[in-house]
Amino acid sequence: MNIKRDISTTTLSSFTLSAFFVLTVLSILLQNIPQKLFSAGDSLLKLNSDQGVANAVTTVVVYFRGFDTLGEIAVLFIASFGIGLMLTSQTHGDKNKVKSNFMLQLGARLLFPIIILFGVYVMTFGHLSVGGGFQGGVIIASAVLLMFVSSNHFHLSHRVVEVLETFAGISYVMIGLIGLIVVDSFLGNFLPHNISQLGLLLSGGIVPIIYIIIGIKVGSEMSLIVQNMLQRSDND
Amino acid sequence: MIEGILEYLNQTEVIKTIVILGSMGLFFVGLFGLLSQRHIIKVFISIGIMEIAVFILFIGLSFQKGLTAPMLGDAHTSFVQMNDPIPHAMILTAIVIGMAVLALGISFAIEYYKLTGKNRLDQMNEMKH
Amino acid sequence: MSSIYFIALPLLFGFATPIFAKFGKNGIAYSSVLLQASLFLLSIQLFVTMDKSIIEVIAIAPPLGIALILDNVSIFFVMLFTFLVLMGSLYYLKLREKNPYQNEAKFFILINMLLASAIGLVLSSDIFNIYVFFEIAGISAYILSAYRKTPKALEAGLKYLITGAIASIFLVFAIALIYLHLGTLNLALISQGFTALESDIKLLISLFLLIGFGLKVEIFPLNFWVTDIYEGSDAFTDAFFSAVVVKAYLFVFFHIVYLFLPHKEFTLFLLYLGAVSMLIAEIVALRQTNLKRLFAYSSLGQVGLLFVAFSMQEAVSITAGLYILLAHSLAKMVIFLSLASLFEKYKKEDISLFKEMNSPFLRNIIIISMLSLLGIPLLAGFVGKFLLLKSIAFSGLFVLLGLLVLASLIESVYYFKIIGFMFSKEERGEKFSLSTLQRAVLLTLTLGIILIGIAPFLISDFIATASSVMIDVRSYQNLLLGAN
Amino acid sequence: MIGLILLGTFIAVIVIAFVAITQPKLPDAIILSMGVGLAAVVLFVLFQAPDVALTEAVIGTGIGSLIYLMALKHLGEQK
Repeated sequence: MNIKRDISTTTLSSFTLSAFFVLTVLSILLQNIPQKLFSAGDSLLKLNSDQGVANAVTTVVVYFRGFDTLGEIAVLFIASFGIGLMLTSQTHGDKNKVKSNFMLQLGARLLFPIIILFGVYVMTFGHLSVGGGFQGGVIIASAVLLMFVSSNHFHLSHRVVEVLETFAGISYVMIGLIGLIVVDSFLGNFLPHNISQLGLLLSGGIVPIIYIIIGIKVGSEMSLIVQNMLQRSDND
Repeated sequence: MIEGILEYLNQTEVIKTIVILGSMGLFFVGLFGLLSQRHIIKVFISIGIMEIAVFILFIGLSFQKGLTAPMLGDAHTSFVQMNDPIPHAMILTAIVIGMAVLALGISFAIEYYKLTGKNRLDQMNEMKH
Repeated sequence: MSSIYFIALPLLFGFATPIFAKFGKNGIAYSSVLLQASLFLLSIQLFVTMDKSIIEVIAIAPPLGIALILDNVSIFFVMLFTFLVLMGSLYYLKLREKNPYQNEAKFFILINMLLASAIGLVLSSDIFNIYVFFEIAGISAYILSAYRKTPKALEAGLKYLITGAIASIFLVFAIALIYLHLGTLNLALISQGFTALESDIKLLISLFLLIGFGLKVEIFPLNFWVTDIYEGSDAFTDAFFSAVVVKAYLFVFFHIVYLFLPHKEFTLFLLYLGAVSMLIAEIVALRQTNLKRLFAYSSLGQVGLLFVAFSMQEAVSITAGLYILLAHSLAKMVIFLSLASLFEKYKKEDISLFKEMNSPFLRNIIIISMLSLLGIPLLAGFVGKFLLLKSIAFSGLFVLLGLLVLASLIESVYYFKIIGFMFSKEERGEKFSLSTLQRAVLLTLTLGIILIGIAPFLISDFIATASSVMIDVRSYQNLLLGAN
Repeated sequence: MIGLILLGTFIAVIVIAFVAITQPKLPDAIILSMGVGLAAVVLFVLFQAPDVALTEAVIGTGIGSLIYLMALKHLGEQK
């Protein structure tokens, strides 16, 4: 009885507090519904025409606001190795693992290349249609996850992942620095790009290249996160 | 009658009102969870819900009825009459960052639980004197 | 030369660690120190050659794109941060030999990321970009505080991460509202359009910004979690938190306040918030026995003082604020670095450590730093505190003056308690001496404190220019918008 | 039509989120929080933001729930 009363006071007080806060915010927001105004985004849409990229979000993410994306990659990188730091396990035995059945293994093996292919597609066509490096990279990582779940012996080669990750990270910054030298702005688009090439796989100058690099980076980071999370579970 | 309601709901102002009400409702649920729940997974779920609420609010309010997604397609060959791409790019970034922080937090929590056997925020008192 | 190197090179270093790791553990350590030293030299060179503000365009010109602005005040912070991080890294070179962290290679990545993000916060002129650097700094700090993987460290990291996640939600909310109502992310354009907004929305945005940044700049009442973080983390990490990270957040916060919200009511609110924050922190610090917790409270007190200085919004008080900030960064760096060595040696973190301590060198420099924090004449802390009290007295805010003097008196009580412990006539252990490199680092920092205290005129021109640039919103706008 | 769909989705997402938060059973709470993410994906599609929708689906809902499930395996039930 006592415990029940305690729970209800916590719940009640937090309910009141959050309701008060949200209602205040709500009333202010409802009185000031933002009207459509000419924003930076509209100017960027206009600029988009001479980039040779069909997906305007991609141009904004990779080129116009590419510096944010570099920071985002850095966040992901730090998080990935932080997780590695936390969850590195000393032993590597898979004693407690339940053996997955044959159908699951077969299905996973069949699906694995298809998912990888889809991931690569999403990654490379990011400048022409929906998707891009982040989404494609994560899709590839999900294929890796599938293999981890289904197969007992699947293990990512740490070395390969590390090489990919390092290569992607270095080349991202390097492309930025080349831009600094060639067109005098960090991450500047120094490759030929214009609207006439639109639709070609290599239209848009550095945009698709950077997005593929992002895809490699995100894919390897996410695979490492998945591996760290799952390996931890194998060992206790 | 039904058509009238539908038409009423389709007005731009009404859509924006719905977006504000809905996303702030979601924000309220997240905040309530954050304040009332103590299990570490619940806390992270609450934070995730609050984040999603803010994302929905931003995307929803920057959305204009009748404009298309900001990309060229079969029917659109020039960058006009499109939604603002900057909020999309920002939220894309914010989603990835939010996930990275969440994954890191969970890994801290797992390691902490392994060492101390505590999985609730109110039990965390290693430093109380 | 370009200011982008301060951000790009540490990031490049971080991404390229596996290559440096080929040269063994020392490879990473020495290349990291080399990088930081060259960044420090670069900042000196930029400072010497800089005759006007440098604007560095990334991808496309502002207001549409992101630009880094290196003016007189940001070069001050860039130099300070690169110097402190270099000193910390040099100190760590020897510290790690006695206490090898599990994966020390990663430690240097984190420190470099922290440096890149602190500089990014200071230089960036785009509010969403500031959010991204806010997150990089945050996430590296979470990992740094949980680095040792002891229960205390993990708890500190977890608490830090949860408060940081909440702070970033509110920051995104504020940025979203700003973009929805003004249609831009550029600081200059926002600052031009902000006054025309409805007052309700202004209130909401400033509330969210205050919650978002307040959780990070350790201001009352959003600082309940800070001392736990400081106690749980390593003393060496605390040096970076107290001297670098908080300072970067503070600068950004006040930069944004000057640009968007220069209303008297709001800044008066911040002013008293700072004073109350300082008073409470100093009172609570009296009862502390854990050294890390005690100095954490002292940091909170100094942040309160800085809040007061920056909220006055006058060139004189901002000059005072920059002096206090400089003195505090140097002193806290010295104190936490020496504590890191002392904890290592004596295996205890209690205040009675100072009774056992037998190292005249460490004793003297800790005393100098504490006296400087207290504001004793001829030390760096005095200059700032004196200028601040003078400018408060001129403004006629005598209640505030009384609060600050009271807080300083309380502060002196526990500092003299520590000094008393140091000179107590108890049995002392064997003599403890540091390595030459560590001595040199601590001595450099302490000499900095003394030099600024004796001869503040050496840097007074520079700091006065920096403070006038910091408050000059109009020229910031012209600089940023005139570039296209 | 969009107004009605929006209204329905918002009501659904709030209800799902509330049940997820107050749910005493953690596995159910995690599955329901996935539901919140999926509803958010629907909203993003309605708001003509396909990129955000794809990212939220893949990262927020996909990897996010995987992480929660891993955490559940290690952290154990609510006491």
